[in-house]
Amino acid sequence: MSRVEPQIITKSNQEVTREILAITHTMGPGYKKAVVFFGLLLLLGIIGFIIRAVDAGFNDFRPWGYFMAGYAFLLTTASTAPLFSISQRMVHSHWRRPMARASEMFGVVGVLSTLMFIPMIALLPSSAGRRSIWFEWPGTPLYSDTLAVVFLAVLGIVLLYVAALPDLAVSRLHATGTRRKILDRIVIVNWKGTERQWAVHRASLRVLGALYFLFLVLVHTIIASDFAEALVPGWKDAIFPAFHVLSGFQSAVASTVVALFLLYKFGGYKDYIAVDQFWAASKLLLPLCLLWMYFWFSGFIVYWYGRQPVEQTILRTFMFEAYLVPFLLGVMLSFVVPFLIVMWNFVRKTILGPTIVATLILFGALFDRIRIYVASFSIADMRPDGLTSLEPEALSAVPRAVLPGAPDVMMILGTIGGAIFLYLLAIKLIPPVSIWEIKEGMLYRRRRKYLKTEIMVMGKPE
Amino acid sequence: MTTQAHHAKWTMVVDSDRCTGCQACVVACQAENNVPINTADIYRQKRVMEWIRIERYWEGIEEAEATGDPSKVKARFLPVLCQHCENAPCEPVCPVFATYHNNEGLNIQVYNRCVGTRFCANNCPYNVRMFNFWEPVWPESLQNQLNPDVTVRSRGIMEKCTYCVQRIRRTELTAKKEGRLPADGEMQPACVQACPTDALVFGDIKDPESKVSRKAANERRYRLLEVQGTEPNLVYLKKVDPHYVEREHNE
Amino acid sequence: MHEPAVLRRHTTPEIDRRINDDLTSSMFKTPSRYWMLVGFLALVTAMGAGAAGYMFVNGLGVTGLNRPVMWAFFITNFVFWIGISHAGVMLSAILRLSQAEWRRPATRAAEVVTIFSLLLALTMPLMHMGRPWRFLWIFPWDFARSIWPNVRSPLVWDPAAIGTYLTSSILFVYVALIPDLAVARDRTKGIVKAGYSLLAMGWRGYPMQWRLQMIAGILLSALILPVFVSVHSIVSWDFAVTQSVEGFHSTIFAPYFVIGAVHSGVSAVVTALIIFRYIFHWERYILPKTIDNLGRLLLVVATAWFFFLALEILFGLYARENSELALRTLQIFRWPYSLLFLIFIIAAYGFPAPMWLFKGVRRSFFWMAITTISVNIGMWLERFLIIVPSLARKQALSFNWSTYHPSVIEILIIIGGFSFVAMLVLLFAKVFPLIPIYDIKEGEILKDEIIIGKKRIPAVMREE
Amino acid sequence: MANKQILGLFGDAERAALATDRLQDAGFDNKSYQVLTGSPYPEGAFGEELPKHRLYAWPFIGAACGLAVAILITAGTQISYPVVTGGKPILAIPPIAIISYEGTMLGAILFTILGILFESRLPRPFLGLYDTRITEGYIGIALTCPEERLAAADLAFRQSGAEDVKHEGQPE
Repeated sequence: MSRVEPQIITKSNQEVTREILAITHTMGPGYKKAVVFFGLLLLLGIIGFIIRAVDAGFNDFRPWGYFMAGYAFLLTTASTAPLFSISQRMVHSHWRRPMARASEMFGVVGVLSTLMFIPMIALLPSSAGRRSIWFEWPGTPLYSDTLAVVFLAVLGIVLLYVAALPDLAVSRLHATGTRRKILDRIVIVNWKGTERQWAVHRASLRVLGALYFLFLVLVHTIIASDFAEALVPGWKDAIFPAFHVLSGFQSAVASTVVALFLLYKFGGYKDYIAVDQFWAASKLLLPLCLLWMYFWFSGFIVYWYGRQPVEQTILRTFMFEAYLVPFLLGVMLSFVVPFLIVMWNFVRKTILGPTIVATLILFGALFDRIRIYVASFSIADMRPDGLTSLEPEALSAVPRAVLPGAPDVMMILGTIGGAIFLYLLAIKLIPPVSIWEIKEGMLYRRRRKYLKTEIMVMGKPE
Repeated sequence: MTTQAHHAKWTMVVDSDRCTGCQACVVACQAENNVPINTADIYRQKRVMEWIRIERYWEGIEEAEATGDPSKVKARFLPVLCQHCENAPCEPVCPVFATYHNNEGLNIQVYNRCVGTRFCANNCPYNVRMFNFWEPVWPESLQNQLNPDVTVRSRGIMEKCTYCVQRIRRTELTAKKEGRLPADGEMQPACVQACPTDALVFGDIKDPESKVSRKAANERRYRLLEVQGTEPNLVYLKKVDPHYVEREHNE
Repeated sequence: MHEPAVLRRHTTPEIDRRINDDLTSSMFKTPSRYWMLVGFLALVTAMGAGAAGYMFVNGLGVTGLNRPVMWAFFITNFVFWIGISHAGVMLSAILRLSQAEWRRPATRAAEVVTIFSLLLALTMPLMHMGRPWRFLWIFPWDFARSIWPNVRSPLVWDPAAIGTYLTSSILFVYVALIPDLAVARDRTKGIVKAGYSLLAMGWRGYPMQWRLQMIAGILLSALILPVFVSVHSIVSWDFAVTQSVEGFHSTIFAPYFVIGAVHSGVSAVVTALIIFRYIFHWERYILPKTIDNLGRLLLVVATAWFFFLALEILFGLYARENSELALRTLQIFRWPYSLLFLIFIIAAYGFPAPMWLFKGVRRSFFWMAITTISVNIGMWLERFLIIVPSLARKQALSFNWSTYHPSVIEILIIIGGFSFVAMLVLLFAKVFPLIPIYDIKEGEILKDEIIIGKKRIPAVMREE
Repeated sequence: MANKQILGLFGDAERAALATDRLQDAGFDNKSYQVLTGSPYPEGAFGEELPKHRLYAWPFIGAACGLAVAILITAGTQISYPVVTGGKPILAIPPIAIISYEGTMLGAILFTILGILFESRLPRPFLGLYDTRITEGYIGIALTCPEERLAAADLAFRQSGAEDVKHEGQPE
């Protein structure tokens, strides 16, 4: 086995700062082309949205299944991505340093997902007469969900801001022109880097991280239950929200890896990103793939074993009849293929291998979300008029699969394009590789001679 | 002869409108199938062994309390025995195949094979599987009444209604000896035989002319806990409420 | 302050000898309180065994089981001990894989707790069976008559999973024990030495052997973790596939049981470590830092577990079926289950989790012992409250609803089980080192310091 | 000329490392001796070169065997004993999957253990030249060489500060 030496940056602190800021502050032609391309995709999505809105209106949620799937995909990937840096910071891992910012940067996509949630407010029916986790509380799930979604987005941006504050303060001093103006406006704290400031910074990152974690789990739970489970009569499945969260974790690592690869390959941060990050992240992807299968199977075996008609209908709808194709694609791309690739250490120890796996996982997540949300949205509201009594206990028949129309495809593409567009804009304002974390990491690594060999020594501050 | 190829599908119909709750079926079953004696102690331990039991429910208690008229309270009787489900939940959970489904629609219990995990009892929604917590004993006076056609079960194993499979086999053999098919109604489990009001009817549902087929086609038909999807081979007929029309008018 | 190129002290024979002395003291210098404890435990175990024998002779009638509460104390205890057994190997595997330095003193104790609690857990289904002398029928052994077990039954998955887990955790412990057996071999004489020599299999300790030992730790950890997850999932499916019992038939059971097992198991390991520290005077090895880290881990695990508990109850009530409502009413509001439920919630989460937020608690051996014991009281009740009320309110046919009172026999057997495990673990400590000696020595070798500014920061050497 | 063993015991790691240098200077290659330690040292600390091992192949072989056996048992017993239970198919896949999973893991783990023992050449019936002080923190260098070169090895050991040098056949 060949060893990967932990990456050591031999540059001085000033060099690191200068270099990273220089890359952040210049916009190459490739970058501009990408911005225009993904901006156009976003535009395409908006057009698709308008077509659908004119065509179908907002009275019935059924035509909006693919739009919802797009939203859920954003929630699963972009909104969950910051968890990666939160959790790794919590366990003080050193390898996370160059990729922490790449994952927090996804916080800006919160803007898009909040915007996408606005039509949902009109679409989502109240919980009266519905079996849901709200037990027909007045005002639910509308206000509760909106509040949670908006709060999460705000929290994501605040987290990014706080985490990037030391870098932004440095960046401001080096910036010129419009960037300088913007930075002057947003860097409201007089950051000097005193010991006290650093202590507050560390503590607030910890608190914000824990809050974000808790809220993210909450939002996953209520979105999964209100926009999927509650819409399908007879679908009583306690593991589904947990599965939703778990596939979110998987996609969070995957989207961070993909973003990191793009930064490495096209962003110019080759000196700061090494195979370490990909190797370690793929070690996380391996158990996450297994857990994906485990959570799915745990739900499946319980439904499969009994012969209750309610459960058999759910299985046939979501997995084995109506939505068989997206289901199989989801299983293949979220578990089978990634697992078979990432189980080999020599693949994990490359940059390309983990990236390919991560890309597959993102596609798998997309198909999985389409399967779940399109299927759930395709079922008509079966509550009796007047909402005085409960909806029926079970789905009477397996619904037909809803295939995407042109506006649906446009909306999905627009969602993905829009997310990348926002991300691209953000990386020119905020350094996508965290300067302070890299510098901090440089402090803790030493190479020492030990008897007849050389060895890596890593500081483990309490 | 054609007896080999023919597989009956044994079914019972329970007409709850006719049931008076007299418990004759319970006693008949007890005697026929060597079910241990239920003493007061056993009742207190909640380990009653009854292959068929009459579940008694009270109806109209709220109404009686509201009006102060105790005559509004009605006793409702529901005879419950093994439903011989097509998709019996008890069967797949048995680790040793001590219970399985045969091609006549019967849910078979193999006493010799049973190891007593009681998983089947958990997974039976109707609670009709009995466990021998104690070694069964009969008083001296009853020892000679035990049915020689039925095994006496030892402690530590499950048992339950068999639709009197010993009688089914005996009837089949008699008919085969005489070179004919068993006639409808020729085969009767003990409970059916003992029922004074004909509330229980037993027969082959595959035979469209049989009494059981005709009764099962009744519009009052329902099956117990249908939402479980167990597909029981036992059909209930709803109670006809004589006060139903009257109440409708009053409201 | 200038940092020299080499800044570390090597271990010396003095350090190693001290480590050997300390860690083999449980084997060669047994304190009298040890024997008092073992004697007491043996007495209690014998009592439990007597009760089990009485039940074996007279049948399950001597328990409080009834219809429909066909499963109760034994199965509760089975799930509980399977849960405890999960911490052990899981803890040591995860900590090995994540190369956490503070794992070193804790791993073997955790694994040993695993093995013995698994052994006890295995006896529980036997106690529970109506005809335990026929348990072999669950395995495919009857070639002569070609009668096979029913692989569709979760009760066949169980022995497959538990058998795999037990076999692999015993081997896992054994492989990691070989270098320490060599220490025991080198410190003993005569017939005892012969025994240890046999077990140590001629270990010499050359680089390739050490290297393989290190790889074995990682590789086996990686292989055992998936087994560990599957075992408790399969145990949970004993319940979850039961479509007729609403309280069991929940899709979340597998991960919920697993995380619950980790919760109670890690707590049990913490309790055990604190007790060992007291009995064998391991103040130098089981440090406040060790249990502090375990406390942090517990806080995360407990909160995750609480999330699953909330999901389980929320989505149980979700459909608002009458029988489900009746079950939850019994479980939460009806005497005596209401009291048990209250104790359960407080003991398993309400009391310990907020306590663990404080560093002072996490670093206090006394409080950690109290909180972790509390967790296990709560987690035992959790299993009881899942099993008994669910069966007592099975389905809507309310004529059969029942309740359950344990008999003295059952209680004695349960108590006997607890002391059986404790006794076995203590006896293990008499024969084998309970703290991995070579692992502690390796920790000493890899320990280093770096200097940043004016501060000395502990550091470790990293091989990979 | 028969090969003989010699064992040098060192009180600290530096001297042991020095001794390996001296041995190499004296013309012993690093395959002729083994450094015996009571705890694992970082790889290459004594300039040793570890031989290749195939441990990583073992779990895969074991997994394949375990999977095959498990599928054979589960599928085989179901087919050869076609009893209907609960309306489930005779050849039910999910139970096969569960048991095969356990079988696979069991096979993999058993083979890994066998692999570890095999690759570390355990069990070893005779301990050979050894000293109990090794587990007490001393570092031993066990050298196998032709009898006439023993003196050179002994010298190298003693020059590097060995606490003790043991020869094969020498009384305890």
